[in-house]
Amino acid sequence: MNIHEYQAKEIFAKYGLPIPMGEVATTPDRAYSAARRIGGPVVVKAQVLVGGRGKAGGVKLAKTPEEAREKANAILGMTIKGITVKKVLVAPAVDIAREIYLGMVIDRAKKAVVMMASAAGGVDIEEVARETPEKIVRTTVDPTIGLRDYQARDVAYGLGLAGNQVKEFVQIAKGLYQAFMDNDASLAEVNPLVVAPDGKLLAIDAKMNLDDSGLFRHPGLDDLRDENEESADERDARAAGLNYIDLDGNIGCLVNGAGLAMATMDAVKLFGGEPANFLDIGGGARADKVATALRIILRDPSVKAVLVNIFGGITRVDEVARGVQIALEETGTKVPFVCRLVGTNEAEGRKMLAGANVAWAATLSEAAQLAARAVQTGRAEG
Amino acid sequence: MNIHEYQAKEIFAKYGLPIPMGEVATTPDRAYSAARRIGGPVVVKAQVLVGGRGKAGGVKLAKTPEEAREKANAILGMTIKGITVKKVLVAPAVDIAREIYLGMVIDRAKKAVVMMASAAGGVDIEEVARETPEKIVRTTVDPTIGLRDYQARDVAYGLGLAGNQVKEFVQIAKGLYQAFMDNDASLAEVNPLVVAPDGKLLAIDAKMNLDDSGLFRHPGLDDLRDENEESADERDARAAGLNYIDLDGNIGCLVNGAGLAMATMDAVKLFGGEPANFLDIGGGARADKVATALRIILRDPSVKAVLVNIFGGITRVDEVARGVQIALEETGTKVPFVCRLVGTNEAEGRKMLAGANVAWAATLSEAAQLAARAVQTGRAEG
Amino acid sequence: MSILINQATKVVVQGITGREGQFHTSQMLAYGTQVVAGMTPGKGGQMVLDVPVYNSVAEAVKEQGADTSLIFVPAAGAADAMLEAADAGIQFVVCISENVPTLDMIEVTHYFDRKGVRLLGPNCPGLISAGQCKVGIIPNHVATPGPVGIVSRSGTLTYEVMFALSQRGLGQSTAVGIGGDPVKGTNFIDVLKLFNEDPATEYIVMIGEIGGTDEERAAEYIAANVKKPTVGFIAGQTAPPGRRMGHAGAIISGGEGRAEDKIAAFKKAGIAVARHPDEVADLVMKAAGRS
Amino acid sequence: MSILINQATKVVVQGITGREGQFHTSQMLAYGTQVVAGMTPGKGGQMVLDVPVYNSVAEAVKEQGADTSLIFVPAAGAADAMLEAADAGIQFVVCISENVPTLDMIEVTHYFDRKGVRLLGPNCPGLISAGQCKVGIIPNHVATPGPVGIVSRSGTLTYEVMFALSQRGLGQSTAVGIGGDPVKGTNFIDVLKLFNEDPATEYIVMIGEIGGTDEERAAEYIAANVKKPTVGFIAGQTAPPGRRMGHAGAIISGGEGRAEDKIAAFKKAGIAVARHPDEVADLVMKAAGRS
Repeated sequence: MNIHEYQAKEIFAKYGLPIPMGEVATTPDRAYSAARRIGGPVVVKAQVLVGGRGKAGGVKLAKTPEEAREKANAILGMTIKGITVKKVLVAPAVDIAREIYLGMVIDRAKKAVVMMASAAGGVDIEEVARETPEKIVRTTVDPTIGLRDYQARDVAYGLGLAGNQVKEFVQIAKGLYQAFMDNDASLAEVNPLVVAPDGKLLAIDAKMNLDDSGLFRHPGLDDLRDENEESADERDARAAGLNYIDLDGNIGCLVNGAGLAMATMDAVKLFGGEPANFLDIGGGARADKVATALRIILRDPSVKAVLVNIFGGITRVDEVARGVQIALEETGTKVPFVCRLVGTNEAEGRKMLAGANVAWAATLSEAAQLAARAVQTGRAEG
Repeated sequence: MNIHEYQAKEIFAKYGLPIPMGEVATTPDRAYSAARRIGGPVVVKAQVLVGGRGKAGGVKLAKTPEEAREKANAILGMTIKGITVKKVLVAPAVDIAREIYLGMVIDRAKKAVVMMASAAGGVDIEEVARETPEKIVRTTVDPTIGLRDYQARDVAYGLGLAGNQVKEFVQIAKGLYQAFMDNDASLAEVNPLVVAPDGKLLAIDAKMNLDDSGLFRHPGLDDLRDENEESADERDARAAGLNYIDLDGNIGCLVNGAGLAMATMDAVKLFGGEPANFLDIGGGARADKVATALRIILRDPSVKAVLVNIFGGITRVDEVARGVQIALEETGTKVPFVCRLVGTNEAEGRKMLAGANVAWAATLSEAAQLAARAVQTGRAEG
Repeated sequence: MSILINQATKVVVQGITGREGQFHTSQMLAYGTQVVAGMTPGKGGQMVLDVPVYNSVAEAVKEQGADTSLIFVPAAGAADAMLEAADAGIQFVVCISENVPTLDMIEVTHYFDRKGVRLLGPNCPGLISAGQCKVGIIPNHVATPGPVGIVSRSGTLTYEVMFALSQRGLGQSTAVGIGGDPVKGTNFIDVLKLFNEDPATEYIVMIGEIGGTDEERAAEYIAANVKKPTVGFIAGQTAPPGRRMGHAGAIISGGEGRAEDKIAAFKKAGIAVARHPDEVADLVMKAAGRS
Repeated sequence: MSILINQATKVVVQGITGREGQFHTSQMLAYGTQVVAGMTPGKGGQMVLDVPVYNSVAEAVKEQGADTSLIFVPAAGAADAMLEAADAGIQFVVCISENVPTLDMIEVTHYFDRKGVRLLGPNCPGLISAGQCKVGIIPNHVATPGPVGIVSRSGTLTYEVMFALSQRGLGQSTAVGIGGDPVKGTNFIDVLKLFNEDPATEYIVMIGEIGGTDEERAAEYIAANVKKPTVGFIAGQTAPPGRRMGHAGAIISGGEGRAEDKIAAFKKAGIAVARHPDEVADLVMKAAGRS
């Protein structure tokens, strides 16, 4: 789960990071009064959970409260990578002598948290990694002893910091690490961490992604979820315990297992179709969950065919078939269905759908081909 | 540093331990009103930092508030192992079906925290260890992963707990462990942890010792120190950064280094004297610290001789000699001094005290003998 | 022959009294696996499918000589269950539980490394040494004994490939599902090493997916060390970046983890790359000179 | 010969720019110890007594080949300093700092064990291989080369005994102060093993004190393994129970750690027990057939 800049800033501030705190505004007038309260020049920043908002015009400097209102007016309601901006953060503008990148991530190979920093801050770390990897300083955190002062110091020296800045950096790095650990984060980032003209360090942007699997032990964090950033379909699917992601194609996919679901999408594409979604019903799904999943798929008017691909292990084919049956009956849909159902209770499942208007496939590749054809013909054949 | 039962209970309660909370009273009337507020029978318990208060009559059951006043009146002001009782805890009396011991300690050999529990609770764990060691269940905590549920469960089964009691015990054990870790404890103990007639677990006593070396990172805990439990000399010595312990003898000892200070006391005793104190001035002590130490020693009217034993390394003999000189001049004491000063700047130190009325010894055993004789003769000779 | 488990393997099932634990225990028993004990705190003394249940893994080890553990416990208790197994002297732990927090897995995997205990998973289907032993949830009917070693990040996709292989008469030595989480006990390379040394494994199938760079490192390992013909497949070629595709580990982020990079790494290492699951079986057939 | 340190030992002093660090560096240099580097964060580039100072231990290792570290930093930073040294590739760390929290030492000692790095201390005077090398704060003048290995929980008491031995013409191979804290890196047995194997050590002196049961275990070890004549001393025979006698570890509590039990254990193990420090030297003389 990703959270907004202003939310991440509130968390980081609790861990002692030096953050010039701003205010969130949902209307230009509120941006105006926030800027008045802050005093001096401010930055108006779109709060959206996608990258590249700066390039998209979602971050603007405003010298006066009036200007803050204008900029907020321009930013609120704009669309960045498909997401409508509903909130802006109005934050004090800060003079910048130097920009640093500081981030904590999970290193899968080392099975550890890694702290990454770069003297080239303010730009995308991926870009730095690609173009000037020597500018990135890393240190791996031993989980048994946590991030230690000496590690943070070494990184600070590696960034060319000196004197009191080293001490400030150590405090910031340790605070960020603790914020990461205490909140089950998968990413915690300050980019840029700026050196102000007076030499002090300030965190003027903040990003935090949370490990969905860890949310259960942080009940408060779940409230930070911005449901506006999900599609209605994704929200409903999540509520039903389904792994669902909206895509732009026209073949709805219902699959058990994440890997098989991806392979199904890939096969659809390979054989000329376009997947309309990723959908993993998980293991051992019952009929009602399957029916819910199909209702969500069929809500999308661009869906011209549905491919049900089940390799039954824990998941029982007859349960899936019953879910398909329920969905077909309830929705009365005319969209053609292609079913590929093998495994546990396969015979019972097939029997259950014997009368239904579905095409049958023996293999995934066959199913993908039939689905692509069904989009063309509007009929389920096979 | 040891803290009182009521203080330990306040800490443990924060960690979720099921503690029937009482009130502290410093007068019989307050004990009466505390008992009224609590309602029902109460226990009136002396709050002193020494063991064996129960046997000494410092713990009494009171069925009514009036009785609580009476018992408090009896307990307040009584002396237990030399300590005057100034506070009592008035706590709800609890019906007991079973008593369990639960404690966390440092295991020096394993370099780890060890959880100890015993089905024979309510009595001294040392006694259990001596007489029925098979009744003690232990589990060592791996510091890299902390106390885990399965360890606490195994201990619970080992105590013969079952069903929901196991779950309660796991929560209590983990809470106690966390209290231990978060507060730099050296001991955290619930004795007894009782099983009430309804089967629920309740912690009705609490004990906690804190690691003095960890206090710097828990500024709040230092406020829990009960200065009434130290002698005035010990309090002043602590303030001066001296390791000082009052004893019953008549030869005051001033030594550098804890081991040498103990060996000096031992030698005094071996050669017929009685040490009046343990005093380690630490490494590299300056003259003023030495003078302060001697002032504290000389305050004790039972001191009939002073033995200064310095093996100078970081500690400079001339600084010590200067401290002795200052103390002799300031106090104008008639108590005979025996000095044994060797090591760094020894010659300068001897010169400094050349005119003073002190006896010189070459070795510790000689010094101890001279001191013992000085007590007898009232003069420093050697 | 096989890797990791065989007829001698003695399994304790942690969480045996739950619905999943009980069902899969019955499946494993049906497959011939020696499930010697179950463990559920507070249920000690019960029997489940004639298997004795204990309150702790330590008891299961002591009383029944269990050497391998299979874990079906909810995510919140999974880390504790894994650590208990390692602490009790179990040598191989297979964790099926999904949604285990990544920070828990960092702690657990480091502990296992220190103890020298092997962990498979979490969020994995376990493994099967065809015809000998199954520890996990791979459907019994998809496996047939033979020369193909399979290692995969995905469950159902593995079944799919095993099924396709079996239908073509290509049996498996051992099929290992390493799981879809970003931080896990056993990685591709760990299994590849074992297959490389296993005389019963003649061909290797490696099924990866988007996210991380495990496949890239595995490809390098294969190029340097493995002579056995290897067929690869990568799921998620059509996945959009920045979205977690079901598995916690299946996400393209920070320009890392793209299917195209993994496929290129496979090709560079001389691994035959299938475009869809059925083709995996076709390519193994080809490598075996049977197509 | 000697144990742990010798002429080849290359020392980095952590906290060299402090008053204590600087003073003892001068003493070590005077003794002939190769102090190759100092380390104080933020002071990198300076020179102290002609010794180059670095910002990190890693740099000191890289630039000067330091293999041993000596730590003089305040208690609050001591754990970090020890871990930094171990992490930087130092093989032997001597920590003089006192008042290090016990829970820090639990974390640190476990980390050292995992890394295979030896730690002496904290709250110890360090060690001296007479005539060869000193790492710590033992006064230079008390040591003379010879056949007696000394291991002790106390600083000044060790100097006292070394002085008495030297005065009687009995030199020392190595004198090791293990420190007075309850949880520490090196215990009696660790040093006894080294002395037992060191051909230059003919006699062993072990100086214990009240608190814990280290002396009891050491006595058992000696009874089972050590043939070299051993003399013991226990400080604190007159200490009252329940009071911490200066050293954090010197406390009789829970019926454990009494001097009388330790003395009895020594006697049972055939260790000659001295009644006061001077007598230690007398008893070694006797063992050497020189009294």
